[in-house]
Amino acid sequence: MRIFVVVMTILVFCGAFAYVSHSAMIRYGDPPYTEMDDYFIRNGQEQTGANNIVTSVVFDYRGFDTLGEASVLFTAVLGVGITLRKGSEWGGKEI
Amino acid sequence: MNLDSLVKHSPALVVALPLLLAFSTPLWSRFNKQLRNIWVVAGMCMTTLLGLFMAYNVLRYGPITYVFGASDPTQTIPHDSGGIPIRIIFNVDAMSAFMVIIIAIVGLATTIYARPSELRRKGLNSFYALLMLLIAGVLGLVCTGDLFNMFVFFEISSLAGAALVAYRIDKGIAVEAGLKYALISTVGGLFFLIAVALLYGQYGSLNIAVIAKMMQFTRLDRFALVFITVPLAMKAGAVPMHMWTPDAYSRAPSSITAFLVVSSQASLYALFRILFTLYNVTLDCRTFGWIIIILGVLSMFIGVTMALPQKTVKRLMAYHAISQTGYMLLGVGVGLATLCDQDKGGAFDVCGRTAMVGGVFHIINHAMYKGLLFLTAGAVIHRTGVRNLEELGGLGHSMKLTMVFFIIGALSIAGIPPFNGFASKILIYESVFMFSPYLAIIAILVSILTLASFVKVFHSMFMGPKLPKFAEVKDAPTPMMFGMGLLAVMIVIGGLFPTIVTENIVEPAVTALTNQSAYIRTIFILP
Amino acid sequence: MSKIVRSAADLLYPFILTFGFYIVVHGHLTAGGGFQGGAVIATGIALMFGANRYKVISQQIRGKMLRTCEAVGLIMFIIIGLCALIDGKSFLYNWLANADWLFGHPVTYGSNTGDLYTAGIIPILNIAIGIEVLGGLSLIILYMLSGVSEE
Amino acid sequence: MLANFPFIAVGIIAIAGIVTMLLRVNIIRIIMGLTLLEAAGNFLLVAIGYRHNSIAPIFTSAPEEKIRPPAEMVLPTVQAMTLTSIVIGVATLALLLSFVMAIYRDYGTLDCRSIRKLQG
Repeated sequence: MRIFVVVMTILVFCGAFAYVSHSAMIRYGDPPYTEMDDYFIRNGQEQTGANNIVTSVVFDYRGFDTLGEASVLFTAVLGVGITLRKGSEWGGKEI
Repeated sequence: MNLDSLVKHSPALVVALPLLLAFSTPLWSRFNKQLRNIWVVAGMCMTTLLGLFMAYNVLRYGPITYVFGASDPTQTIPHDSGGIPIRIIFNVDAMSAFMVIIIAIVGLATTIYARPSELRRKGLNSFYALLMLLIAGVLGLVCTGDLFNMFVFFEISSLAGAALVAYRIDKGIAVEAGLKYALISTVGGLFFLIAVALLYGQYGSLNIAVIAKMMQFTRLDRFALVFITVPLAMKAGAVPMHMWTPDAYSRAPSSITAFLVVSSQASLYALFRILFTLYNVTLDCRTFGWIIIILGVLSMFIGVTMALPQKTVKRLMAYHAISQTGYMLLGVGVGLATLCDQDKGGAFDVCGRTAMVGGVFHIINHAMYKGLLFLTAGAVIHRTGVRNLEELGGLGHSMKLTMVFFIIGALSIAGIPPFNGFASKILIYESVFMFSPYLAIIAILVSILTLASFVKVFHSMFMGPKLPKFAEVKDAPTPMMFGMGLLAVMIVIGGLFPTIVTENIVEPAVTALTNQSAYIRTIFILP
Repeated sequence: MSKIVRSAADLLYPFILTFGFYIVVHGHLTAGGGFQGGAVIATGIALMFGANRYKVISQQIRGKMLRTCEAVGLIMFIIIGLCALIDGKSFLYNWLANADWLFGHPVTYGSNTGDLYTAGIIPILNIAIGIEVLGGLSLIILYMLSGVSEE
Repeated sequence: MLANFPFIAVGIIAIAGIVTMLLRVNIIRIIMGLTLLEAAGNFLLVAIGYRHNSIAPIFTSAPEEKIRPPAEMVLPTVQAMTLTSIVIGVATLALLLSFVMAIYRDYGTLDCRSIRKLQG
């Protein structure tokens, strides 16, 4: 049963992959639409003053994503903290 | 800061405020625990007011767009960019406003409710911070108009949810539920990320409106569609992927369960947003509509049949949550199946639109009454310490007000007038009957089974003689009462004046959801 | 751990810290940034955890301090973002860039050797994120060690 | 076909990750499969943004002939997205591993066939 599921999954994913790989929309080394990224490369240095365009994207153009990502890290730290907190094996009333 | 600029900046503030609350909560508790509680509740009240204020403005004056990091928050397209938006844009239309209303109300109720029920635990700082992060994540998920940003908020809400599910370690059992939830939502999130990458690779943009405008529905788009819809349907708890729902809902603290319901609804919102706004008529409406309908019918039926033999209160209610999700999928699925016949006097105008109104209306109703039911269950378990239905009994003598709230919730979920569950279910029955009578019959049957199940719960929890082991039991503490009362009032209002709610909130939401060109027009200021 | 390991770790620790700080503040000029630099600093702290006994090191590097670091970094991030609202700009607008004030030297397009005093709020956000990440990653290690040592 | 080799590698890594997650019973190994899947996602993002004969999008001491407009640089947005998703991956991994630690402390096993106290 287990092997059957695995083989089916592999077949499904390989089939999907073969199905997709016929599509010529994305070619390696030649992305089709690059207006947004060209805008960053063209204007990023003057608008933000950062030489590293990736940093200017991370902290300026898409700065809100970075806030979210930092929040994810904060969430994970809190989660680790409460999962491994001391005295977590209390007895007594449930809920 | 005057009122106009508050309106202008409200989409950013409504997410930034709970985040700020979450980050500052651990600092406050160093001075005084009481101060921290006041800080959290006051901050949550502010967030709720801000959210309702924003929703009011959106519904009254039209969508609000907010561009992060730009010199002018309303200028979506910089003049030198060649006509494409480049920054992260929040696009709050009527559908987002609808979800914000739900999140604001249930978030406030659960925050107030949580204090007495968690008072005896260690790590309350982290609890509050995680609750705020969960609220912020869900708010961001419903407001955003950017796919990658949606992924980030999806991850915030799933990680915060998983950590909160595991909050009561419970000899490892709650952690097991949390692990299940975290694993499933992480795998889902990764699929979502791969789909976003595929869409970006083809269209060079991450904005939903831009991709919707350029959408060609190539093979890769179909691949991406599957990779996006499956995780979102899984997060929403639709049937083939529902196995995490009862575990996570039954082991989480009750206040969290009430909010996890809303979190699932937000995933459902994201699913609808992807289907209706991103793909819209490019996909084969009829086929995809029927897929959604079948998912919905399966969820309804399997959810309710699994709920009948359950012995623990919250697990039973969790299966009912799956079953109620089916109603929303059914209503919106009928709308999607008929979407291609729009504006021609076709099936969409005859029944699809009403079905969608019913399905979307059911989202707010479900969030309210399911939240209320979980909160009452939490209050009972908080006072008695028993979660097994067979051991409970006779609580009607001592927990009178809780019993009243439970009755309101149970009648509402079973679709009995004059409560709000009836108002949305009747819309679904009527319109689905026109679409396909068999589906309507199944929906009514499921509703009857739901009523039967809740009669059983009511009987075994509250009826019967007063048991000696519950002689000491008092009614729930006041903050808990306040949390439950808020939701109960919303249910009664929604039930007594359904037309006001549908006309002012639900109809605009459905219009916003089905009208793809209006969404695109808010980004591209077209004539 | 043996004395050799401890001394080597003590010797390496300031260098790792300096290197991490370098990566953080040069985030807008070279490859790097707050996350990467914070992670490097956290490896330094992890090295100290590895080289010393948990009991000894948890006296010196306290969880409370790291938690404060984390929260302060994030609050700094949000406050800087909110500062832009005062002027009617949007959240996280780069209100210091090209202002010729703090980190505000204007830059023209083209290759240059890199001026640290540019890029407006980006270096400040980098430092904020660096503080947050160093606190967060060290805290994860600390929590996991405390979970193990309870056995 | 061979020109698209990085995308094929992404497919292979993703399928390897999914198979690992399905086939293994040890939770740690399941999480390792998850990490493989995440690596595939990041790899896909970076591969999408590549342009032939380009340099990294950093202007510090960049060669002049590459940055004359239109500059030959790889796409920066996907790199920013990869950074974000890597940090999210680290955070998720930490949370999952702490769950596994708590489960091992209470159950004494990592076999997912015997971690089944939730039913009923």
